[in-house]
Amino acid sequence: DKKFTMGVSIPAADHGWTAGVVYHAQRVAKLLMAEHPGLNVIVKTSPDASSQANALEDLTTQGMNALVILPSNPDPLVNAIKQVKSKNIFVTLVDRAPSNNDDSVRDLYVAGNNPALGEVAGNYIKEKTPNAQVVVIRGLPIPIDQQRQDGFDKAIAGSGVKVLEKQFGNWNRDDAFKVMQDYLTKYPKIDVVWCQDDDMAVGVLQAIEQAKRTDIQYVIAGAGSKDMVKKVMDGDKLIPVDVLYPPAMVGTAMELTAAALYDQVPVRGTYIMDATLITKDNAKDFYFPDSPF
Amino acid sequence: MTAAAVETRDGPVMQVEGLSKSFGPVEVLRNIGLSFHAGKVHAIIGENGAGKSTLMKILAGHLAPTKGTIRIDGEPVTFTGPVDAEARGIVLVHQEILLAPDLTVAQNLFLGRELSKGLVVDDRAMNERAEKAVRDLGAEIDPRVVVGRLSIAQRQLVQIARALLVPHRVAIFDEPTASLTPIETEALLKVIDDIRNSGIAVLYISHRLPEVKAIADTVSVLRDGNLVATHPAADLQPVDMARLMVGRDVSKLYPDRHAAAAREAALEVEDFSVPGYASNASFRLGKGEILGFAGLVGAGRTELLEGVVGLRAAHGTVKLAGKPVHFADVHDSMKAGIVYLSEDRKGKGLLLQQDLRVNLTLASLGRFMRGLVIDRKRERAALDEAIGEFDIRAGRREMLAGQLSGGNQQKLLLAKMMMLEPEIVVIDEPTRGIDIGTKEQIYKFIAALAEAGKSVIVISSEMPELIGICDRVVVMRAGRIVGEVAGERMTENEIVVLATGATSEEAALVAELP
Amino acid sequence: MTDLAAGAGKKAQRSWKDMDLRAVAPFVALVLLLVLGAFSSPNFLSVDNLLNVLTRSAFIAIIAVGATFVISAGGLDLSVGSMVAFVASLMIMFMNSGVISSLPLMLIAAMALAILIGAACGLANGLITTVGRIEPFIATLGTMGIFRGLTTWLSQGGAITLRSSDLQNLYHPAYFGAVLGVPVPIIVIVATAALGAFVLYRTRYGRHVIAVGSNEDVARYSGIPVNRVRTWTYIIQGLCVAVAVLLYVPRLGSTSATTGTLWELQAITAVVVGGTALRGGVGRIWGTICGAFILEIVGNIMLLSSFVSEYLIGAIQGAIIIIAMLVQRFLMRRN
Amino acid sequence: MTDLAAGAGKKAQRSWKDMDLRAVAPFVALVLLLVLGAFSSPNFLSVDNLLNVLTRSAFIAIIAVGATFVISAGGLDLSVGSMVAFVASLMIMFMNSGVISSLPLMLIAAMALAILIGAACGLANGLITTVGRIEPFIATLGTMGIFRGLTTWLSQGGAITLRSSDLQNLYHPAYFGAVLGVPVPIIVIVATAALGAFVLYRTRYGRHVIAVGSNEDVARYSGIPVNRVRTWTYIIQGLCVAVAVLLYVPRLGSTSATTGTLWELQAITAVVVGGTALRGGVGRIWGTICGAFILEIVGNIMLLSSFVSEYLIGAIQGAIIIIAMLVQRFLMRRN
Ligand SMILES: Nc1ncnc2c1ncn2[C@@H]1O[C@H](COP(=O)(O)OP(=O)(O)OP(=O)(O)O)[C@@H](O)[C@H]1O
Ligand SMILES: Nc1ncnc2c1ncn2[C@@H]1O[C@H](COP(=O)(O)OP(=O)(O)OP(=O)(O)O)[C@@H](O)[C@H]1O
Ligand SMILES: [Mg+2]
Ligand SMILES: [Mg+2]
Repeated sequence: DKKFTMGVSIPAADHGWTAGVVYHAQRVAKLLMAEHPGLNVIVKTSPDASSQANALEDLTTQGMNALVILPSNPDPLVNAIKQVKSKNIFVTLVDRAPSNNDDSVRDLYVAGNNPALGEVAGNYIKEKTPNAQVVVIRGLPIPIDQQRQDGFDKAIAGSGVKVLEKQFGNWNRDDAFKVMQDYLTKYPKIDVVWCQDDDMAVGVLQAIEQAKRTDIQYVIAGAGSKDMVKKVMDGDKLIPVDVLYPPAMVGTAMELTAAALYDQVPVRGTYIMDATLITKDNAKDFYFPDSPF
Repeated sequence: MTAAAVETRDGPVMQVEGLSKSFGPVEVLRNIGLSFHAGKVHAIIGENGAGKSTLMKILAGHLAPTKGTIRIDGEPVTFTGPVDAEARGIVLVHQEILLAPDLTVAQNLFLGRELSKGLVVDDRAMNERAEKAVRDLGAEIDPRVVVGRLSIAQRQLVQIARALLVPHRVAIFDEPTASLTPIETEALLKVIDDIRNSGIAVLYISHRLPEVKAIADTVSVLRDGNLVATHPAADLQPVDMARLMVGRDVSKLYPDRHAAAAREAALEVEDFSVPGYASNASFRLGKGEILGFAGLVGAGRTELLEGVVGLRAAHGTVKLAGKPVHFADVHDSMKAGIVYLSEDRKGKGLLLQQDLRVNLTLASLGRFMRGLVIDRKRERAALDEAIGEFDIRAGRREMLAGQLSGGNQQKLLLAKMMMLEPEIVVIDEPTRGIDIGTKEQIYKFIAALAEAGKSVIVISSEMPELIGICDRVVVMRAGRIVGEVAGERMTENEIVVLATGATSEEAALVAELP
Repeated sequence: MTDLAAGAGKKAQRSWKDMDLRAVAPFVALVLLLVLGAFSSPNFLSVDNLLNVLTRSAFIAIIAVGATFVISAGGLDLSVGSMVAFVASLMIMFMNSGVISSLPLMLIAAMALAILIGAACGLANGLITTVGRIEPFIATLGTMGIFRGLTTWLSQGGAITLRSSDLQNLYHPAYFGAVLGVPVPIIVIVATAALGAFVLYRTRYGRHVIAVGSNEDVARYSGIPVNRVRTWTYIIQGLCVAVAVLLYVPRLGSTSATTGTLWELQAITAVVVGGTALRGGVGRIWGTICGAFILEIVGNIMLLSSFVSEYLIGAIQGAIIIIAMLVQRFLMRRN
Repeated sequence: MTDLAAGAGKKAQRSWKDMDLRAVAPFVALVLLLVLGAFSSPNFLSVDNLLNVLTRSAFIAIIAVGATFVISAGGLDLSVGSMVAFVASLMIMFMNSGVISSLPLMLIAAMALAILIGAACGLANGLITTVGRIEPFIATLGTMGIFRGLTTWLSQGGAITLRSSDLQNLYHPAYFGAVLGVPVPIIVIVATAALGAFVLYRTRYGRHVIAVGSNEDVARYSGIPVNRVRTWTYIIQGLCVAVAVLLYVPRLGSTSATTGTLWELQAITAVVVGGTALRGGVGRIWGTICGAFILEIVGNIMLLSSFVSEYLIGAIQGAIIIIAMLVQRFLMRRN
């Protein structure tokens, strides 16, 4: 077996979804190393773009042959990734695409579909509740958030769905709780909440419960955390569906990269995963009770 | 107020034997042996930097001696700290003010020994007792006022009251009267007399030798860390004390001055007010003249002059050599040739954490520039020169200003401001805490300034000093200029009448004080 | 002599008046803000909204009471936010462990544990700054990293969620309940502040806290055990954090590695907006509470009104803090 | 007197020794860390790795030089991290605007603009703290919110990316280039620090900074324009931020609302680890640089070695900061 080193650079586990990414990266790293005795997989987490650029330098120092990177913030990392690629290292980019996402930046692109995450949610609302008044809680002001929002806006464009307001909840339950409380105070009638992320949904649900409001028909979150998937599985009225945005995609990317190293199959191009709508029927396929997320 | 039970024994209450103290390689006390007796006032005198405060700090447990023994009632003791010494009945009133500025007077008096009712501190009782303790010292200070708002003199009184509040057998006063005016001094001396009569051993440090003569039973003299003499006070006159301290005759404290004829005005101040402190003040300072400012504590002298030099918000007319000027800040007045030396040399005069060189040149760095760079060589040369000229006793050049003795700090401050080569010098309390030898030097220096055509304003609470060196004295009371004395009328009696607004008979009593 | 006495009397009066002004300034700011809120949105002055806002300011307000102690004594604690996450994580993990089968007993034990851990974290901060003699800013920046890191490790980066729904239901009223119409968190705020004010203003310890913050040397010469007093302020801070956690856990029933991020800055801001000086020597517990309310209300007004782009909210909040401080300075200078 | 003089000689020596010890402490810590690094990973001591680490410490190191000025003068600036984001965003937007067609000219104009904006931001901080008399902690917390908010608004929540790849190529060497084998950022660090040290130690202004930080009243009574000196420290801080931005933009070619988060804390930590006291009156530029290296090396060692779970990295970093400070205290106490 040939000796290879695969570097995996992912964001630090700073909220539920990224924690899932870390979990799956480590899970797959073990699997791959068991499968290929010559393969060394180094997983590194970084809290922000700048330190992720540092991590790339460090991984290069350690002589990696392939890089799997899920950038915390893609555009600021383009130069650093190009730097890696210029050393003839196989680069797999996961999830977050920079504005120019071509093969000058990476060899392989594996992604969940951010615009689709918004689009699926938007379409669901449009179909289920065509004249709904919706409040939106966004994540942090970074590009993936913008892509999701754009997808959502595209989906509901021209329909009767009306967005009352958008605010940032910072992918944080406490902030989402506050924002939701104030929405509830401000708007006497809200039909649907789109909060983009399962972590924030926790806060949203508590705020609704506390206000004892019955006008809210349902909340759509996203990602597919075990708690929310469980709710969908159990038929929770407020959480009828969840939009999948699987943190496991990093594992897929690592497997594909290993394949590129060992099997010499030409693995190149773009793999986009669906933003599947999790419903009561398919929920059990997406339920991982052992994952931290 | 002196609650300690007094045991009457024949032997001394406290003794030191073979006591030495070194800071690093510098020995500041050498082989001191002294004994202090109950019911006696023992004065310690000596030049600035002689080691008086250091000795007192050792006696009160603030510093540990390098060598030697301290005995209480004949038993050798080692203090673990000031609190330990206090528990054994030794209290010290520090030369510098040690009070928490954010706490009230009463809270400071009882700090670390609060009265309480159950869990709760008993503020009412503390306020009452504090008020009484302060009143016993002849002052009237609201115990609920935050100490940060008091004048230095008031803080000094609070500090004395604080020390006397605990039961004690030995009370040490390190220059308690340095920032007090005659009225408070009188009250304090009475208090000390009472303490003595109740059988307490009192140690007393002062540079005001008549005061020492009046109150002390025994006088010990320190010179350069050595004990040079101990005599009954009755055997010594102030002149003798001065000679012992300085090691030479100090016959004439004040320099000769010849009253000059009408001078052209260097500084004219008209209808000048510093809101909250002084109002409608007008005075005139002639070229080559020394003008005194007298008044009681809180009369607003400091604030008026701080206003004139641009350190405080103020309004009114200021004319320099006849031309109206406006000082937005003190930098402006410095450029115009006026400097002000603060009475608060630790808080406003010197950077205690920096070395002597940095302090000396701070106000006049412009003179030490070589292009963009400060010329440290010239700075060092200036320091050497200043140390010589002002006779600053510094163990070594790299010392921090905070390590100088109080008097030497004053000389350093004087040197610092003179680096600006000013035309007009305002000195606030120039000799507060200064030994008699140095005083003589400072007076000579002030006189020489005037002789050289510079003009000097001296703010002082020591009337003999004002009378001794000034051409005229302006008297302030409660923020207003109430009069001016010169020539024949320049007597303590006259000044006290103006400063207090009292009748001349009352004033005569005060003026007779040491 | 009479002259002197008269002067002293006048001075005392003057100082009382401006003491008042200074202490009153945050309350004036609060009232101004309430008026602004009333104009900006019709919903603002509704009882429900005001109760909501006060209730959710509980965490910051309670933590800030502890911060008032630390700051009055001349210290600083940047670790409180991550301490919240750490204590809450351990508390939930303990409840999930199920070592005690009786639910009420379990709850009580968990609460006691939280208090203990809070105090221990505070003690650690206190010892590092006093015995280790490291500047509080740096020492607590270090422990901030440590607490946050440990929390991330405990939660494996994810969330730690209270599993037993029975326990959750039992605990639920601790945040969502009300006594005589007043939500429990508001009662806890008032109780904590009252206790804090009592300790700071009426007890000997409180006096010593101020003395240490005002001038450490003086305190030492007065026989005050400076290090012990300082260390206790950090322990009090830890206890306040624990109390905040006791309210936090029933609210969402879960914590994550991001719980409490930046709460330290909010708590310090509340303390300073409330009139306590960062240099120490002054402590205003009720001002602090008022400061915490102000911070929360600013956010609330911004959400309720639709004046500003969601992108600009951070900028406006920053600007309002500065303006609030300027108003305070202005009020103080007017004496 | 002769006795005194003799003593003086000896004492002077001693004092130089302990001055040295204090100033040397951070360098000792750095060396210890290098040894630790060498043991923990074979790659650590490679020239490439060390150059990498030094190079990327440039941002914090340069910003921390400014912070040394601010802190020596008794101030504090929490806004630097968000100031980086703000200045970088404006700089990139200007370059994207294409108002100047000649690329080199455009680049020079953009760099000049960044410097100007940095200085202006610093000026704002300075005026708010000095003229507005608001505690620096709170004032700069406010402007931190403002800069961060404005950046979010400018970027409309997304990223701002340098569009012209020609411009990017032209600018690229400013971060990635090297002169005689030494990467440009390292040269910039040394140049900034040397300039900073010159200003702080050799010029009149530097002396004034230290005086203001030691005792404001004394400085004022000595005719030093305290507010002006303080304000200028903030302007210097702004200029240092701008210089860091000049290196940051070619490195990543893009910014977002999260650029520079928590850099302020890192910069302050570097300053303090380097031996400057937060209370003001002391400034150690080279110590600061050393502190910035230490911070970066800690992270690097942790990444290269695989000792610790990545969840614990934050905790270990916190612990190392505390240990570094304890080592310093220990060295200082030994004199
Ligand atoms: N902490 C210290 N380190 C080094 N030298 C010191 C220190 N404290 C005092 N000294 C030196 O010890 C000597 C004695 O100082 P001390 O304060 O006892 O003098 P003093 O007699 O009280 O003078 P003054 O009348 O001016 O108050 C001085 O030379 C002083 O510089
Ligand atoms: N910070 C302050 N706030 C309010 N009042 C003050 C403050 N500082 C001083 N005062 C008061 O202002 C008045 C004048 O001050 P001060 O005692 O310094 O006058 P002075 O004539 O210079 O007296 P001296 O120089 O003899 O101490 C006093 O009543 C004093 O208590
Ligand atoms: Mg003395
Ligand atoms: Mg005065």
